Amino acid sequence: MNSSPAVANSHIKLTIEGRLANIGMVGAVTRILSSESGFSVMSSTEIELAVVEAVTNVIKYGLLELPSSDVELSLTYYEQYLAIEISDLGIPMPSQALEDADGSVFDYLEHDMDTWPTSGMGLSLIKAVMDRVEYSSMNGRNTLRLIKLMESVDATTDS
Amino acid sequence: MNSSPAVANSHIKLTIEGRLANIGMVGAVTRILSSESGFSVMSSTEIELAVVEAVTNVIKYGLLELPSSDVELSLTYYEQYLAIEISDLGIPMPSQALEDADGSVFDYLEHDMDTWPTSGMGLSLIKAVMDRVEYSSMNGRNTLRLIKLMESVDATTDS
Amino acid sequence: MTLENITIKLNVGSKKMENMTIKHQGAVAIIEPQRKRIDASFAIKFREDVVALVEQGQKKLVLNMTNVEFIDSSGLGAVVSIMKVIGGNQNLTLCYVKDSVLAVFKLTRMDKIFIILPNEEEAVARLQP
Amino acid sequence: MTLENITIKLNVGSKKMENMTIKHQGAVAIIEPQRKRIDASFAIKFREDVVALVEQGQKKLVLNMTNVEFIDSSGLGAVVSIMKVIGGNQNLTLCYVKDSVLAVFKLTRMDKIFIILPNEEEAVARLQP
Ligand SMILES: Nc1ncnc2c1ncn2[C@@H]1O[C@H](COP(=O)(O)OP(=O)(O)O)[C@@H](O)[C@H]1O
Ligand SMILES: Nc1ncnc2c1ncn2[C@@H]1O[C@H](COP(=O)(O)OP(=O)(O)O)[C@@H](O)[C@H]1O
Repeated sequence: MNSSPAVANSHIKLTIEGRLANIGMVGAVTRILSSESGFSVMSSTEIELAVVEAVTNVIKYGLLELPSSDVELSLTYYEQYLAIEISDLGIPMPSQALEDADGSVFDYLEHDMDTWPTSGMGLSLIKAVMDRVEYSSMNGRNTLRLIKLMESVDATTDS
Repeated sequence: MNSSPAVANSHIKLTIEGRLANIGMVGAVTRILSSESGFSVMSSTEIELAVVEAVTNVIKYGLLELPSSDVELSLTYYEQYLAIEISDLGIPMPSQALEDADGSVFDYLEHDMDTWPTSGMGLSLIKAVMDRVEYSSMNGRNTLRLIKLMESVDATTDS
Repeated sequence: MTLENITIKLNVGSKKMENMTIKHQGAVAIIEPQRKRIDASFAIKFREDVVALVEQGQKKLVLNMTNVEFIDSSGLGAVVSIMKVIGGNQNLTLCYVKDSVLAVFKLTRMDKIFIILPNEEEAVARLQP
Repeated sequence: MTLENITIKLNVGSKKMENMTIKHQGAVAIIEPQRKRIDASFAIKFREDVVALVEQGQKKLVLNMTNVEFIDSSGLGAVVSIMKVIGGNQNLTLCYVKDSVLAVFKLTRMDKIFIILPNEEEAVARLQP
């Protein structure tokens, strides 16, 4: 563990209308910023995946009745990690949904076609690729907070 | 000229703190979105250049006394053009600055080193690479509006 | 009719909206999605188009993923659906799967189910008797 | 001292903050900016570092632009300043200039002033007597 406080290098906020057609933009922006900020190609893809899954859920479920409402994405690149917040004013995620997504959807039987999943993978994927996933809903605003650590963090000692 | 109204494909709004360190992000995002939206590599570079010049000016001049104020960038990709708005709540650009930037800064003498410009090129570059440049300042909000036409626009007839 | 026209208008825009190309080689159809991204904005249409082909009698498929740079869980769900409809991995192979796409197959263990081959020739050959 | 420490902290972060590398070949110094972008956040520092080198007596320079993917008017202004300090294009050449960077030289007609060569060998050779 490094005891020095993280240094904020840059922060960017993106706002899109909650339409599935806008997802590609969000993904492309997230990937390019992550890779320019020092994440590997593979980590950048994982970050892109998590953000796309999260924004898709907001559009598909949270904004179902509010098709033109906005989704806000905030990316803050610290020295040792990236903090992402995806927030909206739609219907909150059911309280147990995040906990339920425990990766068991991937415990299907390879030889039994009937057990292969075709949906219900999004939240489990987010949890698989992110180092921390938290959800909160306050005053009508829902926020999913994702943390991804930098690969190259080494436990340096302060001099 | 095509008489059909432009179809908005996607719109994204970016907000950054007005610090020079954030310029790289803005440039990278602008380039990737432009190229994903169908602009050529060269046009995407030109769009990136114009946005970087404009945001730099806001930070260097407009937000000089307000170093932590935000810069908003809005990108709207229509079928036949891209509309960019860069807006801030800082000091407005002097009214004649945009008009003064008539490209004459590039009329230096190749053989006379003393005439080579080392600054004052930003606004002229924006005008050189964009198809339309407009500036307005209202209720404390300054907005630079840039238009770049899609290369592949052909004058189709409505059927 | 009006809706049809609007669709066409969007399609002639700057974005390449063509969804996929289909080639035939013997009993095998080679499908090449013409999108960089298979996400929730495309997954349903993609699955429907391919499933329609299978239901028309196409029994062996290669998915040539050369253009696809990103897939999410809805895209993967579409591919799994197609696999189910066509009856398993003796009838469907994939090729030119980029690392960023393969990563999602691995995260979901789907790399154990799908037969992923380096190129189209091998992907087609694997399906021929 | 405190400021120094803060700078070092930033430098050991994930971002490669090393600004440029310098190699020597005879009387020629080859400078390679280690940044993808030469914009207003880097232009002044870049100019100062190179001008310091010239003022220390370095009379011939190659700018190897292999890492640079983007330059804006402040970056270009820095390069022009360096050219002025070193006394013109018989003492400074550029190489590995990417199209995106060359575009800005062309827009400002600076491609007429700078000698831009395809590779480092030719850029060095041009400066040797
Ligand atoms: N933002 C959200 N708002 C409301 N419900 C949500 C949200 N995100 C997820 N859910 C619920 O959680 C379930 C699991 O989501 P996910 O793992 O992404 O899989 P899928 O979307 O394929 O069902 C969804 O079916 C939905 O009921
Ligand atoms: N956003 C702005 N706010 C205030 N002044 C501005 C702004 N943008 C440009 N200017 C003025 O216009 C001048 C020309 O700008 P520009 O062409 O970008 O060149 P440079 O910034 O190198 O001087 C600047 O020197 C400045 O005085």
